[in-house]
Amino acid sequence: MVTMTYAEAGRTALAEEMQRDPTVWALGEDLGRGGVFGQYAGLPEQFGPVRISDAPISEAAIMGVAVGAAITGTRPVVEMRFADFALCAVDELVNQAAKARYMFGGQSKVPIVVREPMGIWRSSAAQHSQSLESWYTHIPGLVVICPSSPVDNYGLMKSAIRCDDPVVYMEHKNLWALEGEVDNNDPLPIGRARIVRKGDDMTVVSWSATVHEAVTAAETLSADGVSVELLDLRTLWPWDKDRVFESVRKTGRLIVAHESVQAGGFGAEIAATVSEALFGALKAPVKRLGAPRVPIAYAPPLEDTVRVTAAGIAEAARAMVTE
Amino acid sequence: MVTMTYAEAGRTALAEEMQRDPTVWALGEDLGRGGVFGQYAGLPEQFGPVRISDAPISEAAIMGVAVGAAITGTRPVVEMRFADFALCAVDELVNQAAKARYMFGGQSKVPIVVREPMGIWRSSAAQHSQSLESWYTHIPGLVVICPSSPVDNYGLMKSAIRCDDPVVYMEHKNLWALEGEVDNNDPLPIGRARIVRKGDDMTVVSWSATVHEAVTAAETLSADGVSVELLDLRTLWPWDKDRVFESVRKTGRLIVAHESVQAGGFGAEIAATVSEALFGALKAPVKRLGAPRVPIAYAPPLEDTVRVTAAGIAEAARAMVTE
Amino acid sequence: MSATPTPRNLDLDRLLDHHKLMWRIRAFEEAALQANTEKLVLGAIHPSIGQEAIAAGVVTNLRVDDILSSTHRGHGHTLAKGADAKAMMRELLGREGGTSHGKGGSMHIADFSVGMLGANGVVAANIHITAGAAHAIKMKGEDRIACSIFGDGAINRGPFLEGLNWAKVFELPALFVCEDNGFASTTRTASMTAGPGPAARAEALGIPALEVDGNDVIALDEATRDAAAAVRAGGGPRFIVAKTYRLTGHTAADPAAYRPAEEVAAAWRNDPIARLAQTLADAGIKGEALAGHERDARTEMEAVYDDAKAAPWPPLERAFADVQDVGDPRVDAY
Amino acid sequence: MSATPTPRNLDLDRLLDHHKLMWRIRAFEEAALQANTEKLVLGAIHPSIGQEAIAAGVVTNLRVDDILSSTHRGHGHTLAKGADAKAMMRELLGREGGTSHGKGGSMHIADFSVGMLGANGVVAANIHITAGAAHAIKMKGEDRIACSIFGDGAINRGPFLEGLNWAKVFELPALFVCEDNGFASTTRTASMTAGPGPAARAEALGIPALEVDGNDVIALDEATRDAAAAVRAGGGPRFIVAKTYRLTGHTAADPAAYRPAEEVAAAWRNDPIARLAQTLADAGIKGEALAGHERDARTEMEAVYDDAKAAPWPPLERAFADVQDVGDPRVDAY
Ligand SMILES: Cc1ncc(C[n+]2csc(CCOP(=O)(O)OP(=O)(O)O)c2C)c(N)n1
Ligand SMILES: Cc1ncc(C[n+]2csc(CCOP(=O)(O)OP(=O)(O)O)c2C)c(N)n1
Ligand SMILES: [Mg+2]
Ligand SMILES: [Mg+2]
Repeated sequence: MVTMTYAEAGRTALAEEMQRDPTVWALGEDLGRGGVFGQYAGLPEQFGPVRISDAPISEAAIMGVAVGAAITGTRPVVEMRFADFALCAVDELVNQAAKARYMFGGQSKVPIVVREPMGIWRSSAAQHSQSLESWYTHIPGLVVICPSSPVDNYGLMKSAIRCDDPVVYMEHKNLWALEGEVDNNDPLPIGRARIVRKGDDMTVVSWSATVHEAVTAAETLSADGVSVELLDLRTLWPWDKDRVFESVRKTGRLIVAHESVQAGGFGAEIAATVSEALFGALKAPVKRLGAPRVPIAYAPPLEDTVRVTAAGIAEAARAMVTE
Repeated sequence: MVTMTYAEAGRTALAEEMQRDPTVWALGEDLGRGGVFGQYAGLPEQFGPVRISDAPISEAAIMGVAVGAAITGTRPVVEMRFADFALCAVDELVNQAAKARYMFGGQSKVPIVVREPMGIWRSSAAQHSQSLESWYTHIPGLVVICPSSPVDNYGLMKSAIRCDDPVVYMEHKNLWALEGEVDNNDPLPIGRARIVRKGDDMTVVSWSATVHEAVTAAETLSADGVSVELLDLRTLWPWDKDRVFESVRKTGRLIVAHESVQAGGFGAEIAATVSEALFGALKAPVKRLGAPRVPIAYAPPLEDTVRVTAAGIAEAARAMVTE
Repeated sequence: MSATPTPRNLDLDRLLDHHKLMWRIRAFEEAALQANTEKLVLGAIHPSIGQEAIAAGVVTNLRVDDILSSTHRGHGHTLAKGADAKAMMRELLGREGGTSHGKGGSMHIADFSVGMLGANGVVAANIHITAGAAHAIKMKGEDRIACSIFGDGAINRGPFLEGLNWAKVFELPALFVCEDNGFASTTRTASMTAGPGPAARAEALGIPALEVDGNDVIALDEATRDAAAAVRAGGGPRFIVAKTYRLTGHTAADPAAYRPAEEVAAAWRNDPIARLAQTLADAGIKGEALAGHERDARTEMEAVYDDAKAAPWPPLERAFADVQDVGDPRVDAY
Repeated sequence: MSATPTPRNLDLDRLLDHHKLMWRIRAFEEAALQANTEKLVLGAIHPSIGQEAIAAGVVTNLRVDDILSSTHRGHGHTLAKGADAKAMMRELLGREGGTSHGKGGSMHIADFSVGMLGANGVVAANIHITAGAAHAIKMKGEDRIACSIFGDGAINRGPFLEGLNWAKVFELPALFVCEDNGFASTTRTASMTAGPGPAARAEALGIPALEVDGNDVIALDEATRDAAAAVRAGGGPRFIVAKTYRLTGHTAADPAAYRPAEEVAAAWRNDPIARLAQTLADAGIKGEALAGHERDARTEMEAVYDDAKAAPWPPLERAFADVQDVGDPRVDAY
């Protein structure tokens, strides 16, 4: 049982997996100096420049090289720096990494972990703030993970590295410094939601940084006598339908809250699936809380207007129970 | 009132808009010989190599150059050849075209039309068959259009070219040869669904090639006494909530059918929105029919197993009314 | 930068093998075109007819454990790497027993068992993949190399810069071969390519480059032998430009009306197989022996085609197989 | 390829203007760093301190109707193009009255009214945008040119190849300027860049290239004047590499611990402003006059900073404005 930050948790998991498996290596810009967010600090010294490899500013090459290196017997961990820059390497991820195994009839797997730090992070504006997790859920072949805590970042990073499929692994930039206890040394199962708190009146499903808003909302709500069951989805594909269904069967109400744009967001997939599967069991329509369909602005007050907040979640929850 | 093919309709609209506005031009690989699908046939002769411009195999440059040319006073029509290749130009479309107007506080608009021929087309396999329209609906700044008929391809192409926003314009490769009557010379409104047929028992919403499967299904169903109201969405963003809501209020039942992968597909957005907005009015859960989450295979029988067909739509419809 | 292939002492056995192989490639693709005409292949077929010398001259200098990646025009490269023609033809027809169980087809032809890591449907994408394979090879200290073959149209895409820069920065065991057939689909690449061309671009990235007559299998063989040896010896990446001509249309469906008939006729007079046959005849090889190669190749590929036609479709479950382990669509595809 | 800036007859008035401008840029960025320290700028600030000669020497050779696009490190270029320092500082602080109403910030600084079409948060992305602007200019037969300034890290991204190839294929009125400061964030670009470098890469794409001392504003001024004239005359694209050094960290938050102190100290001794001051002093300009430029610049930028601090936030409706006309989020954002 140790306390570490979200960034340390990812780093520790990577280091342990690199010790465990000599074919694991990481590549990305500035990794030799520990990475832009310090998520690789100490690893260059520990593993050397070959296994913690610098890269030119060539996102397409970083991703494409990882694909080639993965089908040639190594397990690359790809650092994209900002999820936004992964848009320079979409062919390599979607047309190559995600499809190679299938197109070639199973002759090879593509075990890569693509780290894409996501989300709004202190006035970074439209090109450094995006959350595009829903895109990857739509692509056959990809696994999508969005951890919200140190313990999950530790356990899921390990699972992602051991996974033989291409995994899009999205850490939230605003969580790097978040501290928490990491109480196990084992990989966590991919595709299993975490029950953050139990409740009876309604279910809230969230992931990544928004989970923390939902926690605050749930606390406020319980003070008002509204008992919320909060699920942290953790993995978007595959997602834990069983736990979500089980919870909604019990509460009859569901709010899905996420930072990304609501239109075409993954909340729609959850809402559509639950609305169909649990039609009869719903006491109220499934409610989605996501960002309006606008880019992220630079000025803090404008940035704040598009955030999904604890207050917004609590308000929607109250409206739902009093419907 | 003339009869033309889907390809001719797009070509005619482009030619007329180019005559109307000297700042309209098109760029893409092989356009000088009429384009790979003949969708530009005759235009090089009519407008010359400057306005119907060849391009190197450089999708990123084609898209990025269009952005620069658009903010410098021209209206480029970008040919991506296959929607799959647009994945080589995602930064240019999503980080640049879609965000420039906003990031720069409205100092410029980015009037480009990005043609992305989409969909399954005779054994083209995983890298030449994708339908990623839902991705673009998730990106603030983008307009998304998926015409299903010659008349719509004509009218919507005109509107797309006159639109000051970046428009992702997805023609379906399987419809190029489809003939139909084009009975107007005016642009069609973007964001308006087309009522393909009226009905009372259920609403079917579809777009692009799948609309034709839905038509067949509706005919079969009416023979069985199930009256289907079929809406061709035509525009995915903005989408015609009014018409869809109006129809579902009347029928109480909704099936959304599309060729693209169901998980994270735009059908989820429609299902989630309708399930929330019309909760009380629904007689049955909203049903989505999309592709399973697998890449498109090459062998025809495997390709066929992932298609959303008339038979599949009819079967789902029957199940829904007899629920 | 241009190789002078003469004087040279001919290794007749090797040249005869090249002649056999080139005929096998041509016969394979003629059968594939036949399959296209008979609508047994619905997807695009990109023949390499007229470019067989590159497959023979380049790929036969790779060992079976060396890695090769190719383009949409990859049948010849794949056969030359040692893939089974029967399995390849079944793949083109989308049948069970195909190299990829009929899931990839012509544009994604691959045989990992002989180090052929795939043709690619995205121009230039295989450059990154090859750099990555070479990166893994060097990292693991293996004694093999990775080779990427791509067209002259690919040199205008970002991966050409990013992949070659990567290979040189990390001094990888990578051999890059540009098949310069003068066209990118219907476009003359010269019209859309700035500057002196592929070799100059490679050299500006620090990679030694050589231009070779791509219809002269002997010149290619020698150039590749030397380049591959340098790469194998740890000398970092090398680059070869093979000048050739695409005798057919871009695809089986392309009449190539954008080329004057005289140009094509002249190119036929430079048919690499005929040129090699002439060299062999001049060296005293009997016309009968050479004709035998053609006959044998046609006989083989007719049988290969018949086998594919008779082969069953893949079982439908295959549509859901080999997607992913976690989140396997056979468990839940929706 | 290296420019020899001497002997030259100095245009003292012009040099004095450069000196003023370089001090305005430095004072602006020092104020911006101050704002960062005071947490009034939360987003990343990339100072160009030590690189001011490029802004002055290159951008002052552009006319107001010429087009410029820049990188994340674009304050100097934008000031040199004629943008209003007040509006720029308000933008950095995310205030109303900012060049982009506070919606873009430092990394997206832009002023279309003076032909500054934007800094860009994506390395090398502005190369395509500039090629496109030049394409439109040529298509419309306008008498102006487009200039793109980018860093040495940008030359390893695909757009460098694709954009320069495009500009040369279409013989566009485009001027490309590479600010070679030796670093890409914490990485020495030499360690991740293969081959002889930016100029050789441009020439391999058929674009005449010139290497200039980027801390010598006189050499830059002359080189750019000639290159811009050639581009203006319809001579097609030109390329300039300006060798310089980033005196600060990559961002305001970067202590740049990865560089030896001596290296930085040596670079300070090559401070382009001090060098120009020395030249002017040698030419007989009074130290008082030069000191006045610094004083005036600091006074101006302190006022500019005070103005920005006092400026209001943008009204919240702005978050929903200028997204799109069709599907306007002010009508329906969900
Ligand atoms: C990124 C991308 N853009 C466009 C295409 C469509 N396409 C397929 S082959 C081809 C021409 C390629 O020319 P070249 O690289 O010279 O190879 P060749 O066909 O001549 O062998 C094009 C444009 C593609 N497959 N991928
Ligand atoms: C495509 C992309 N990759 C990575 C980054 C992160 N990044 C911002 S600036 C920078 C270094 C750029 O170096 P250079 O081009 O030399 O410009 P300089 O910072 O030296 O002015 C990097 C890697 C980015 N903005 N865009
Ligand atoms: Mg070619
Ligand atoms: Mg730099």
